[in-house]
Amino acid sequence: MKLITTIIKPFKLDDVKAALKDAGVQGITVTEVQGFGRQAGHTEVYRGTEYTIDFVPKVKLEVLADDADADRIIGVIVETARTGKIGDGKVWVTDAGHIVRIRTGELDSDAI
Amino acid sequence: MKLITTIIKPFKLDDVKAALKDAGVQGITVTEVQGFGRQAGHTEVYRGTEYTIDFVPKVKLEVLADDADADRIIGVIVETARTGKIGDGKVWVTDAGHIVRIRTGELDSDAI
Amino acid sequence: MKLITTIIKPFKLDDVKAALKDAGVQGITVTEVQGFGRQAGHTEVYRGTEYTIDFVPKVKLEVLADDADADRIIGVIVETARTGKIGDGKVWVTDAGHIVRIRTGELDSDAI
Amino acid sequence: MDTGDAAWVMVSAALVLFMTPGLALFYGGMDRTKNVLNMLMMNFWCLLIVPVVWVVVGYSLSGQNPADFDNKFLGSLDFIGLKGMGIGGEDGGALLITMVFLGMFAVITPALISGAVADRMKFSAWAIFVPVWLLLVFVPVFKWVYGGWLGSRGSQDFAGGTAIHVNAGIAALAMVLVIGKRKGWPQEGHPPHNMPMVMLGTGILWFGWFGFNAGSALGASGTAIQAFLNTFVAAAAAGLAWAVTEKLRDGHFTNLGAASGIVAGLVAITPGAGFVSGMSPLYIGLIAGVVCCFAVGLKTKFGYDDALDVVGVHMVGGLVGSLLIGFFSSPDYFGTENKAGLFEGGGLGLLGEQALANGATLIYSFVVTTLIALALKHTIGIRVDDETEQNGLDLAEHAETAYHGTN
Amino acid sequence: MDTGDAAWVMVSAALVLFMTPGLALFYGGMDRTKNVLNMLMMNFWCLLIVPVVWVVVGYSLSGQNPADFDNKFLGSLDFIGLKGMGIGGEDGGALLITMVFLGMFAVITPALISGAVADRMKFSAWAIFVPVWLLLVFVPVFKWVYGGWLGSRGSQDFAGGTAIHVNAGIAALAMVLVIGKRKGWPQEGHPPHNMPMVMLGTGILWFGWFGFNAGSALGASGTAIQAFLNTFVAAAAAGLAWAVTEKLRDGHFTNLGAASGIVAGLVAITPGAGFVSGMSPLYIGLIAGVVCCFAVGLKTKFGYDDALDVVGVHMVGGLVGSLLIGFFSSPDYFGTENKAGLFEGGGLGLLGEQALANGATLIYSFVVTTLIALALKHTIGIRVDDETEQNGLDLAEHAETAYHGTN
Amino acid sequence: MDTGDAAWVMVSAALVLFMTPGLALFYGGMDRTKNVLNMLMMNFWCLLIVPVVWVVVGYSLSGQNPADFDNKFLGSLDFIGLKGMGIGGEDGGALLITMVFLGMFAVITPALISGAVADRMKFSAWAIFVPVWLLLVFVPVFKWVYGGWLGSRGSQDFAGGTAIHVNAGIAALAMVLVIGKRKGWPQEGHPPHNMPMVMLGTGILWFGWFGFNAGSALGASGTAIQAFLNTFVAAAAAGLAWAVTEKLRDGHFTNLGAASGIVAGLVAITPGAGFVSGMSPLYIGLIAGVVCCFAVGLKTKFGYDDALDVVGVHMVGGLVGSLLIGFFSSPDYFGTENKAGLFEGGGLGLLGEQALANGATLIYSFVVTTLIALALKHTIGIRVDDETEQNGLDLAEHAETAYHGTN
Ligand SMILES: Nc1ncnc2c1ncn2[C@@H]1O[C@H](COP(=O)(O)OP(=O)(O)O)[C@@H](O)[C@H]1O
Ligand SMILES: Nc1ncnc2c1ncn2[C@@H]1O[C@H](COP(=O)(O)OP(=O)(O)O)[C@@H](O)[C@H]1O
Ligand SMILES: Nc1ncnc2c1ncn2[C@@H]1O[C@H](COP(=O)(O)OP(=O)(O)O)[C@@H](O)[C@H]1O
Repeated sequence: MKLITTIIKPFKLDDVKAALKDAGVQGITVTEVQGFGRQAGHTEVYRGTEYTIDFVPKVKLEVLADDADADRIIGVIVETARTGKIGDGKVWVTDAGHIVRIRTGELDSDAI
Repeated sequence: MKLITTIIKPFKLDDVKAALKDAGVQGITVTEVQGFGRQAGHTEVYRGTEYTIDFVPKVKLEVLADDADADRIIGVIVETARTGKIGDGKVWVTDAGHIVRIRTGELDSDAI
Repeated sequence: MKLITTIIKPFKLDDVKAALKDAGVQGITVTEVQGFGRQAGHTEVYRGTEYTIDFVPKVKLEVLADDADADRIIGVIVETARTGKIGDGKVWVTDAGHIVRIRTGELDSDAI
Repeated sequence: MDTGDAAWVMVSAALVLFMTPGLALFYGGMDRTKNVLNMLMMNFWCLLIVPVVWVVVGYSLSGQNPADFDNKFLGSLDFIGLKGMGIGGEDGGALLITMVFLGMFAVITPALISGAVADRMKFSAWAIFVPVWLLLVFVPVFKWVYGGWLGSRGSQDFAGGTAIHVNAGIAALAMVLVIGKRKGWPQEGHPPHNMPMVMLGTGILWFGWFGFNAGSALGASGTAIQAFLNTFVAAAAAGLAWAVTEKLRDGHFTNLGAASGIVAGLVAITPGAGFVSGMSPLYIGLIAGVVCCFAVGLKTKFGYDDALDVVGVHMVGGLVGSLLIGFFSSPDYFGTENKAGLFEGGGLGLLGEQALANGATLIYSFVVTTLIALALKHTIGIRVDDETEQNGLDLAEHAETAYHGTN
Repeated sequence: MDTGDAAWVMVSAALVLFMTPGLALFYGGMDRTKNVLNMLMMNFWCLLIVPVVWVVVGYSLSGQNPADFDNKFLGSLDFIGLKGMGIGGEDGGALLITMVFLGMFAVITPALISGAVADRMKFSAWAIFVPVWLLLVFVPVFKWVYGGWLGSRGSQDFAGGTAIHVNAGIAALAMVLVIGKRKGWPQEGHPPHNMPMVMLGTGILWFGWFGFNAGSALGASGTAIQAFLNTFVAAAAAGLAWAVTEKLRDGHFTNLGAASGIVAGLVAITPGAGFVSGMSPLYIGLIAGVVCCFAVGLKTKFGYDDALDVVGVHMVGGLVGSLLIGFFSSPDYFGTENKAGLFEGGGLGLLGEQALANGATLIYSFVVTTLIALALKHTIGIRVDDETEQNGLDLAEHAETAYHGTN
Repeated sequence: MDTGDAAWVMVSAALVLFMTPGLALFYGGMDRTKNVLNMLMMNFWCLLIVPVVWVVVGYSLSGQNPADFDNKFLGSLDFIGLKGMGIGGEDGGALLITMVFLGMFAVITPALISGAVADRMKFSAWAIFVPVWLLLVFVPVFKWVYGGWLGSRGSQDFAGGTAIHVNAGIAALAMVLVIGKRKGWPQEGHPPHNMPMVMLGTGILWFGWFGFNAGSALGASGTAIQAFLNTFVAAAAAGLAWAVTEKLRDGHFTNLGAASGIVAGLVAITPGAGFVSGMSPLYIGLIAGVVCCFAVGLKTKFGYDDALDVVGVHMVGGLVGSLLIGFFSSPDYFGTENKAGLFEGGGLGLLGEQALANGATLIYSFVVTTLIALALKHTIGIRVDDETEQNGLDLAEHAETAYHGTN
């Protein structure tokens, strides 16, 4: 089983969610995060003092998926989240074992 | 070493934390997340306009554990977090290597 | 490819970020989390009623890195985040595959 | 009506109106994120329904129109819909603005109760409870105390210690006894979700309370000035007393301690605001601050789940202040129709009257409120189901969420 | 100037000033996290620029100085920089404090419009729009209604239903038609980011509105008392009506429904505050609450993106209240120079005048506002670019972020 | 006492009371999440301790009772515990309500200092500092300026520019010099954690300041009206000037710029509120807005860590406004006992007196405040330990957390 993690721009959340739903994904977990990367942060000036805010608001999505579906899902994410501008984010995959659905105790493929 | 991740209902946090403590778990990291899954979101009506909120507030727990303890811990989580209603959440496991306790530099089993 | 995850004290965030930058790390994802561990939580008293807050505010950093860089990066984190007091946090590593940069579609090493 | 008096009573009425949103924030900040809108709505509901009920029938029944001054238990139906009342008369509208001013008190009194039943009361039950309680409890007690049998016997209540705070406080107790405890209480508790909101609410309450107390002189008179001064000093003294008590007992000066003490002092000076002078407000404040600081601990001892301490602050604070009139009341400044307290050369007579008035209020309000609560419980139900309580009332009861982050 | 009157007008002016920050919070809470500071700044901008423009030239042009009472369309330039006006005259400053009081209305009127253009208007365009609109639209309409051709024909507007709410409401419509819809609207929408902030704003607005309406009597008179009472009752009744309408239609009593209804009631009672009595404010409030509750749905039907319902609440509420004067106006109390409404023994005459005054205001304000908006659009631009709209206006337009968590 | 005057002074006193919670929010919003409750509590502490100290002894020592008018340096102990003061006298309570009104100023003056020492001062030290500073610095300076040697020489200070803002501002400087810089300052800085809270605080401050300034006329007189007008115009002009200065210098109109400018303008018009007329408040506001906008940059230049710019806004703003009286003071309206400023046909005499009064205040306040701070430092300690500073003062000092999310 795979855990697909992606960092995207917040305003893309609705689109990506919809696209994943269309692609048959039944569950997602979303976290508000702060990203630091090539996309520059910004400067805020309060009473003449500059504060450099290095971090950019991003959204992290985690999707558990069958091994067979992982590449397809990644494809959907990449396609939908892309704006072509710096800061679009990343996707990556890790192996996840022993997935359990708490409600039923179902395992792995049945649990996602 | 294992990283056990679980998504649960927020009001179960105290119970799960207590159960994990009883089970000998010494550390947990908790994140507020938004879940999307079988459990339907809800509708909010503001001035007659309906807003569909697809996401349900959830809590994510991460627990680093020895390989030997992982299954037991998962069992405890599943048992405590279960209400039997849709939306109880998931547990899954990933391999984690090189765990370091920052304070002491201790490694792996000693670090958790 | 590796995903290095670390839990640190919030006030160390700026230092760790700077040190990682110096070490050549080009991207980080940061999440506000609540930690439970050896570092005791605290008690708040409202109108004479004690509330035990078990959780301590922490910050989670996630860094995607080449396998070759992982140990060095962990070293930098451990060194910079250490105060020597309980609650300094952990670092751990998981394997991450298929890293994609959404903007360009670049893969793995090129994507981080 | 003298323009200065009119200006002062109008300002005071506006200030008292502002107290209810202030109270909503004071309570709402202490509540949890998932229930804050239910708390706000319980208070705003009073702002919606009570003015309507008040002008239609409440004022008339409250017997505050001079034509009803002979009645000792209830007003009449002669002034429903404000019949015959206007600004054209020779009082230039004095009666009308007094009616509005009293209407503001009618709004906030049931709102006070909301803090006790927080986190578990069905909103539909609250929606019905407010007008029913207003007519069956607030209105008669108000009449008894002001121009009714309790007041004419000689008890004193300048701005509503007995009629409002003791009355609402004991009603809160009756309500929580019928509704029962929140799930998990007292083992688990939940710290305030937003303390700055609590402090803002406290600021608004203190600000508005100058209208509540000094406005009750119904004119910009010397009595109003004294009531103003007393409201200033007693609130500060009680806040100080509560904060210092906590510092000695628990080790810290807390914001919630300061806020709670301020409110306790405001409650305690309410009944005597226009009857005491000199350093008396200081003593009343100090006493109320210490007493209420301990009184909020009673709920855990006796096991009634008064969520945000309506009993400990309003009932106890109101009683303390009302009984202390029996000691500090100083008729010198306020006219000899007012009895002197024990320390001001009077005997125990006034204290006895105060005890009687509060006793009667406690009994009547407790009994009738319990009956209303039981009636609700056994008809439409008074408590939300467990799932709603777990997930929070905001969503289930109001289809709203207080804070929306990711958008 | 009588001290009681002076006290009341000063208090009222302060209360109206406080309404603009209240409005900022009311709107800001409804907005999204990423745009809240832009919303606040649009309102605060009115607090900065309007007083300056008002004392320098706006007041003079508004023709509210007695010397300009003969003009029917515009004031004069005789009082620029408050020339010749001081507290030394025999009116003791009455004219001067009236000028300030009216200045507070000048501040809040353009601020009302900000709710419509939320989330997409360039701040530089707003910065210019406010003083230009003030001089080209607010000032003439104000003159027409108060002492100008509309007012002298016999239409009535006690505290600014036509001159302020209808005027700002229709201007809001003109603006959004030129600016266009927010990206994604109406498919996507965004619930309020902070409902307690909305409720606080509502509380401040109601509190301040006592100054707005009862202060418009320009003294602590019986008329002020009646206006005060009407402001109390109509707001509650409208809040109740809106909340109940939603309960019946959508299933819940909501905070935003209560808040919106309160504001709708306050708007609707504004034009008639000093002209109706008895239970009339109750009826006006109930009608306005129901009508506005449905009126806010028009934007989706007709496709104009009035983000925070300035049209549905202020234009519609103002029209409802202004036309209802034609039915409820009761000259008994307010002097025979005021016409009676249909239900008070008058004929249809007053209703006709009300329709005419509002019609003229609607047309003039719509046309001139559209021209201003088009001029801005084709010069400096009126709308932010897509990226700014996506990322939020706070950062791009003000280099500020509303909430900073991790620090 | 005339009812209109009484109404106005009571309202004004209530408004000034409301300013301290407003200030707490203004400062608290600018602070970081982990220190906001400490900031609120520093302000609320003034609300608790000062009224008590004031009625017990502070008022008496301040020499504001007519019986003490001959004293030039300090009052007396004749009025401790308000001895002999009541509403029964022939002034009908005028003296008593003046005492309360001044007490509100006594509350907010030390509260102003809290913004400078934010994020690092031990609360126990603050708890002691407030009453000590009140008696050793505020009270004597207040006497000197009002009825004391500075005032009788001919300097003017209508509502507390010198006695309050310059005094608190220079004291803030003395405090931060003793306490030292926050860890990491100025390399690291921290943007405001909650800007809407700052804007709410600004709104409350402006609203309350009408009481502060126009209330200082101690009656609903023409002077009050002029002070009211000046408070309106100067605040707007200064907010505008600061916002425009930032726009030109940094590229954006910011909320914090608007808010800071408004406060700077309110400070600057305070000393002259009842002495200037016509367009003078506009000029004073514009000048203060620009000057203070640059003055807040001095701290980084000179390296004193005045966290929330008490020196740059209150000391500098107060000085600017106080010295500008020397130019703009117009005795025409305000009685010939007031000197004329340079632009109003007077000579340099008044300017000299203003300089002297402020100079004396600066020196005395700086020296005595430094001594108090040093005494605290070398006894109970004045600064929290590093760990507390790192983790935030809320938890360590007050055992409270401002926001609790997951519950
Ligand atoms: N090496 C990394 N490890 C973890 N997260 C990263 C890494 N690099 C980037 N990110 C995350 O991805 C986001 C976008 O990355 P950025 O470098 O700004 O743009 P792009 O992905 O278009 O190259 C960052 O804000 C951060 O959250
Ligand atoms: N495939 C998935 N990947 C990641 N998280 C998921 C996935 N499916 C569900 N979740 C998380 O688990 C939560 C509960 O899932 P849901 O489908 O609602 O109920 P249940 O787990 O009872 O079947 C979701 O809100 C979401 O946070
Ligand atoms: N077993 C664990 N699994 C996941 N997170 C942990 C674990 N143990 C500790 N943590 C995280 O690390 C933080 C610091 O741990 P703690 O035990 O308090 O101190 P230390 O790391 O110095 O031993 C915790 O607050 C928690 O967020």
